[in-house]
Amino acid sequence: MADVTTQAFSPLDHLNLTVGGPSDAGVSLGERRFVGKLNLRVTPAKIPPAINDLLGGPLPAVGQVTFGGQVMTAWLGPDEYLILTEPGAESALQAALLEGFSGQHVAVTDQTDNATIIRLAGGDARWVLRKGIAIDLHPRSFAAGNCAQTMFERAQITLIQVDDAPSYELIVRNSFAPYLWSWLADASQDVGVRIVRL
Amino acid sequence: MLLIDCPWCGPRDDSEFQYGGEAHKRRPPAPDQVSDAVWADYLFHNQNPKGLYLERWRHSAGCRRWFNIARDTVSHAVLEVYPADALPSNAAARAVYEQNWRRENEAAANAAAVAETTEIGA
Amino acid sequence: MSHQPYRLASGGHIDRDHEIEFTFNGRLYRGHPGDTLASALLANGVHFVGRGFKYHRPRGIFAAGAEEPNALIQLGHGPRTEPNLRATQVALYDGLTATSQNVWPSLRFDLASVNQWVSRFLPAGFYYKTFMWPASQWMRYEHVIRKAAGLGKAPTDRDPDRYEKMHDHVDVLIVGGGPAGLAAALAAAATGARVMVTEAKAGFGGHICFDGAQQIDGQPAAEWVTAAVAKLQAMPEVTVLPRTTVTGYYDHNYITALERVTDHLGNTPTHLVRQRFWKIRAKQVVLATGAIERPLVFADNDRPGIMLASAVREYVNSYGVLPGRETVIFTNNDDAYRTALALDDAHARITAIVDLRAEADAVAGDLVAAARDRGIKTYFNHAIIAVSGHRRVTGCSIMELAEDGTTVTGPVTSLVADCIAMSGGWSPSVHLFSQSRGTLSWDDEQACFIPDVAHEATVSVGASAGDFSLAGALKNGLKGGMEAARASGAKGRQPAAPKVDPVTEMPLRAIWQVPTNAGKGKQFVDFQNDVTAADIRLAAQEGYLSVEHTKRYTTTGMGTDQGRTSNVNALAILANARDAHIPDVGTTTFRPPLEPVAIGAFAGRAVGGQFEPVRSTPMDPWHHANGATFEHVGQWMRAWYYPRGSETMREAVDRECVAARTGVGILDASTLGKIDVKGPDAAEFLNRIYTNGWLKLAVGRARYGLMLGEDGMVKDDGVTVRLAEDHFHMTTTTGGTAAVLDWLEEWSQTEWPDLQVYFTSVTEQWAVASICGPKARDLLAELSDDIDLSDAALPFMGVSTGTVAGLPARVFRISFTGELSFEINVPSRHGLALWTALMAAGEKYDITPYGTESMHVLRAEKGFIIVGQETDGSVTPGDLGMDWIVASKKADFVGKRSLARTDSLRADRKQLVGLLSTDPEVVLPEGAQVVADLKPAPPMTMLGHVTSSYYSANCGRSIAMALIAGGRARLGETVHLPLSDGNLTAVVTEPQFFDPKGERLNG
Amino acid sequence: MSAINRGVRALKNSAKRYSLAALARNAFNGHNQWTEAWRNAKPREAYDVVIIGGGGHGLATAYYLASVHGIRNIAVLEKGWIGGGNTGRNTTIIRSNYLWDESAALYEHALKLWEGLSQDLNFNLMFSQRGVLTLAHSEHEMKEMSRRVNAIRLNGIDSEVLNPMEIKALVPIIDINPGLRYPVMGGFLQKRGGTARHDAVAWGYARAADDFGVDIIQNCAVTAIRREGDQVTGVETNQGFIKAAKIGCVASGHSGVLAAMAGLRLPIESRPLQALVSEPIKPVIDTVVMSNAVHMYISQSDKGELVLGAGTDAYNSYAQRGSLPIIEHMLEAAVELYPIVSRVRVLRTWGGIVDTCPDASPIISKTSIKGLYFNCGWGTGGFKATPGSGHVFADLIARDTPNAIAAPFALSRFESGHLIDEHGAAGVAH
Repeated sequence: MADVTTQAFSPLDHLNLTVGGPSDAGVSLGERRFVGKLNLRVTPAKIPPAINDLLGGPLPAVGQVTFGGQVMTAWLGPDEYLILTEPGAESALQAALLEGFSGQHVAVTDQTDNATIIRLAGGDARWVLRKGIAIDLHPRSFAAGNCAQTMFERAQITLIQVDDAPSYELIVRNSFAPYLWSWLADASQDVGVRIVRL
Repeated sequence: MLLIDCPWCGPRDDSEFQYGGEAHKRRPPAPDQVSDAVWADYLFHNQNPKGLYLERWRHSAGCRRWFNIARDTVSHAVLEVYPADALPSNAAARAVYEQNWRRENEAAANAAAVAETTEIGA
Repeated sequence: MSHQPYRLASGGHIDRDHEIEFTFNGRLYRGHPGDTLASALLANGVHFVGRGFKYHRPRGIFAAGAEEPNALIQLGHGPRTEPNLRATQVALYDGLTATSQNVWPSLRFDLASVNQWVSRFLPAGFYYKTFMWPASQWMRYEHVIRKAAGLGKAPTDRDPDRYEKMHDHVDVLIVGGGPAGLAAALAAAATGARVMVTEAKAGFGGHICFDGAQQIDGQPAAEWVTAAVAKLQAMPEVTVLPRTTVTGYYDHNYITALERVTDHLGNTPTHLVRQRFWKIRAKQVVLATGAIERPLVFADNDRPGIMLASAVREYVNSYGVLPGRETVIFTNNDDAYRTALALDDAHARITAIVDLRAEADAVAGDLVAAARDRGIKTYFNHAIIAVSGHRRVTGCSIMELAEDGTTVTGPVTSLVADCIAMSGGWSPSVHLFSQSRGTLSWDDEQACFIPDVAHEATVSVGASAGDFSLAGALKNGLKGGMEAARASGAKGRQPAAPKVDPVTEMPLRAIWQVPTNAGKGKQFVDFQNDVTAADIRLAAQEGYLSVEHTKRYTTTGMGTDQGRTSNVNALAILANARDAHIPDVGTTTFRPPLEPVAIGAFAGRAVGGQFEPVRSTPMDPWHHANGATFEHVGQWMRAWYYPRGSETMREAVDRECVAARTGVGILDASTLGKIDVKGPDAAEFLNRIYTNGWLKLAVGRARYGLMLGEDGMVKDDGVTVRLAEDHFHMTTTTGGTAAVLDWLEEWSQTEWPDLQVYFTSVTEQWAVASICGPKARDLLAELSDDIDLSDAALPFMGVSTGTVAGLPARVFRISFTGELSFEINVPSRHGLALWTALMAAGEKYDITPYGTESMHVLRAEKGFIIVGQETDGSVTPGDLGMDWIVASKKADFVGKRSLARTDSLRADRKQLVGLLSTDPEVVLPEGAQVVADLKPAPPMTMLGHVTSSYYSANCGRSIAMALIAGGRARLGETVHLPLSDGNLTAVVTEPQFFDPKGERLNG
Repeated sequence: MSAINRGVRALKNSAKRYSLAALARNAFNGHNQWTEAWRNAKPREAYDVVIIGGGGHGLATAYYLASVHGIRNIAVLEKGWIGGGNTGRNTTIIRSNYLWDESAALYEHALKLWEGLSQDLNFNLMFSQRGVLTLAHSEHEMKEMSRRVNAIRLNGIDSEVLNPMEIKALVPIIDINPGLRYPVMGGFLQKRGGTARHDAVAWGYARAADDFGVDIIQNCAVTAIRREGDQVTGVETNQGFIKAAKIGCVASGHSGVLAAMAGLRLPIESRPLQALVSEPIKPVIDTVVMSNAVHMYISQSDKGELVLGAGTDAYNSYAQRGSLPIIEHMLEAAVELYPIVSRVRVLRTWGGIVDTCPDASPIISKTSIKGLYFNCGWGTGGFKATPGSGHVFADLIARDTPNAIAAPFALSRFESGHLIDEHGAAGVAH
């Protein structure tokens, strides 16, 4: 029988990336591997308290992310959310959520393996992102705790600003991940890029 | 590039959206009961005004929701963005709706009239 | 600097401490950092730099900026060469090389210059009247014309430089860094608004930097500019972009701008892009784009040495270059007197000023008075009627204007000049305003078009609004900037306007075509396209009266300068020819880009590997490592077949197909679309979307479904599994994935919002390996001990969950080959591990990986369709012989009504049939057209075409499917397939070729 | 196909005829003998036929009504300047290599008329049969191409398949590296296809129609279509009422507006179609090359400009301008396929408004109103059809019944479902 944990590959594994780069690089680029991802579809008016407990608070408002302990929840649409968990915690949370909703019309779909998370961080991260993203990333419009679904050139992404470094997480369908990574690495040449392991 | 104010995600470039053509267009509730002409109306005949148009858009790169907008096809000005299942509240947009042959409460009457008069083609 | 004979001893913004070398037409020259190629050439006494497009007359440097029509050069060589650059915009760097273009063999001895002697045969529109005899010869004429046309040459290699895009959002975008633009920026920035200010040139300040000794707030104007720019640059919410041209003004204040990042550097640093293409969404726009000086239309006004008066002044004051040693100034307005004063300040000789205005109409102006005070000779009410000199102007003849200004009179006076500085007044740069769909109005007094009603949230200030005074530019710039900031939501008080001494200027005299009695000289209007006043009058004479007709017939305004210097003159001469008022003739619409932009800049990073994503599956590394050949399927690259050794495609596919039916084959099916469908009404929803029934499907069972468009045509197909009462796992075709999800969402949100159902894409959540063949069950049993694979527990169209190779898996017993087969779904991170485990365990069964080609063959053997191959948007289920899947008893489903239209019921519709080639070894070409009656030559009546065709090793012969008119009624008939290299024949059959009873599904 | 009735040649015996003698005469007298190409007519009270729309199709209709059918009492009403709509805004490509029999017949009819049209009209339209090459970039496109080429050939239309090496020989600037995202796998060439000078087509038809007495009335906007019962009686215009027994509507981009005036509904949506030209450069590409997969087509004009076209924008508009991404994607594709164009500069972009039909095929049809005819819905492909469109539409108006070529394009097909789906033929996706 195969060992499940060692036989897991991310789409970026095949790029043979080497960790490192200049210490004064304007941005760092890394992958957050196998973060649990649950897509939640529910009418937000009907949230049982148990769900708030699981997510560490109420569901996020439009364009917002909430942080609840080991769980981060991002608003995707009027009845759609993306819940990020520690790797491996998604199945238990999925079951707990379904139980918490107890028969309500909801969908909790495991998308952990559907998408890849690339983190771009550093003083020039916004500059690099603006090369491929059309939405306004100025702190007055988009700050830590904000999220948006949008296009990064040819790839559809969910963008989350995690902190004021600023650090961004770009969630992209697996088969677009190598494209997005290469694009970001190329677009970072003018400010310098360091590849990191997260 | 049009700037379209998605009711959920806020203003985004038109390239993030899918166009859905005429709004307030209803599928005949009993397709089997309508004539070929009425069915052709439903399938192919859209309003194509030079001026204010009530149309559907979907924020395909964002929240994936359908909604309606009232947009001038000449100036490209967007007068109103409103939900897919609502009517416009802007007066000019409302007037356009009222003049629409496909508007729900006239659909049936129109259907009969169209079936009679659309002896077109050779 | 003895090397640069026309360089003044002082003055200008050049770096005099460094001298750099460049070559033009192979000759070495010297200039300074801060020069343009044009200023450096002029410093070396080089005026004659090119030839006219049509007549190949000598042409010189004409302007000092973007409006230059003449001095187009080919820059550099090799892969970085660039054609059609204006020498006036090319920053000089060490080692720059440039050549004249469209001349042969050389600039001085250009053979095509004979055109100027036969020019009487080449009036406007002559192409349309000739080259028609004999009719067959046009292509030969055209070949010669094409060789003569064109300007510079494209590189012959790939562009080594890179480009990028940059998105930005600002409250106020200010276009233009002259006095009005800087004032606007200062006012807007003071409110805290997000402000961007762009300037096309390297330096800010616009004309105030070269207009001469002016003071702003008691300090020299240039110092005010430096301080203003420094202040703006220090503000965190302000972006200051020099060398950046706003090129496009699109809907809803969407603006594009081109920043030239490294063009002015000789060596491009590899980590930087050459140009950056900005895409800016602005809440408010302030246009401070200045104005362009108009030439005067007089005889032989195209000779090298004849320049715009403001350009002469700019070369003197900004570059310390003297365009000529003896200058005649020819003007209809006061501004040209600034040039006289600048030349006088530089101790240059001014032969005379020739002013079209009467002395009485001009003398009250401050500038005219200043010139008079300095003793500069001025001929009022005079016109230049002829010029001398061919490759360089040597002088001119002037005469007095008659009363009404349309003829000349009196004696001829000859003036010596190696430079004529002309000014026909100023045209505001309204191009961007016009692009934004603002309307223009005609200002009779200033004889120019000015912005009228804005279409976007935009305001024009300064010279671009027709406000030519410095005081006005500063005052209205501040006001415009402030109002724009407030309109964008910012708050603040408007700063006080800087103090400027007023200058009294007198009105110009609009004489659009300068009269002459000499008769012969060409009076050029559009210098780049060689359009003369006579051409425009001829167009009007021939009825091309609309300005657009005139423009297209004569080509005026259609050069690379888009008629910057010619449009108003052309319009005025057309108006005169039509006896109409200028605004009634209209103006042409300006289209983006404002200035030519490299195609590479529009492409940005989307070149090479970043042009379009290549999507691949989790198993892709294995396919590559094992020699697979790949096929393009939309954005995906899928393993096509796996040749072993020296196998041909046919040999590999034959082997794979046989293995799949005799042992076990394995296919990477991960690209199939997968949609999670969840909700109490999920079954009802599917029942409406698919043609067949879904309400009674048992949990844990799968069903094949066919989806139609509302037009009744087949849209997609796939197997859908019922995971729970309210939960389905839908699969779609690889190509249809996104469209089907959109389709479901659309029906759900807009037509049936009452149905409670959610859709979530899980296409890439699951990696899928499909194993098939008589040994498939044995293989799977090796790797799974918690899934009961018996027919009873997991029957055909059954579903089970468990582990395979220790990996969490969903196993679907469904088949696209007709063999016993299992689709094993695992989380995609484990896809490669699953595949590897199956390959290892399958070794003893001689497991054979097969690609998409074998998949196609295997399904064709069974007569299964592929959407997009057997269908093309015009095929109904009935056409495919799939009436069995259309539940006609259902009250409704999407597309049902269209199946009842008269055309859908035609008996002679194209129907899917099998075709067996008469020669079983011959594979009918896919796409071959089928005819019943073979004729010796086309045309022939076609019945339809071959949709799929393969050699089937399992059948031992070739097989094919075809869509043929009335095909079901033709079973057994022999048909013909006429091809370009011979004809084939085939017999029409049922479209099933292997195991027609489906007995192999159970292995 | 039988010989086409090209009608009486225009300006045959006219002093206005362009000839070598006329050229020489004018060269030596200052070009003062050239007369108006067409009269700028004022509307008369009544006409036998009023054509609404002074583009290439409308002017051609008038010309063939006059030259083939002998109907001379015709007015062409143009709300702006003739040829100012899509005639003057397209990428001038001419070809007839269509998939379906109905389309092939129509476009081949047009192509045969193009051949010799300069002589018919005594106006050099610069019709240049430099060949139109359509590329295939995937295994699937290669199969589609095979189907198309066989159909074209069996319809008696020229078409030949080229492999990448042959394509490279024909188009030296193309990149045939098989590693491209969309590699050039093959293509098919219609040698008789090519380009023509678009403005000249309008001017040439106008001048020739004028020679037969047709009134060409510019700046004449139709504001209403009048009828009595189910018979048209004339049109209201900004220059007054004009009586007419027959009205042909040929107003590409505005057909829906005209239909609404008559109380009709057309299955048409008006969309912007964008194109651009580069600065002129010395010849680098002789053939017209189209590419479906990457949504772009390219040719080089006689003036040296690269002419590039893309698909339509996705939304309805009458603004003659489109969105930037269409242009960006087209130029990305241009660099991908023709790497040397990266440093060539875009001179001018523009948009036209095209009538798009659900099946990407035109409408040439009578209507439920007697005497009212529509010729519209040409989408992105109208220019190439100009002579054929005018020829069959004139025939329909003159005889009040469609000929075999026009018949399949009647409005009735949207009820019956007998569509002629040519989405694949546009060269670019709609």
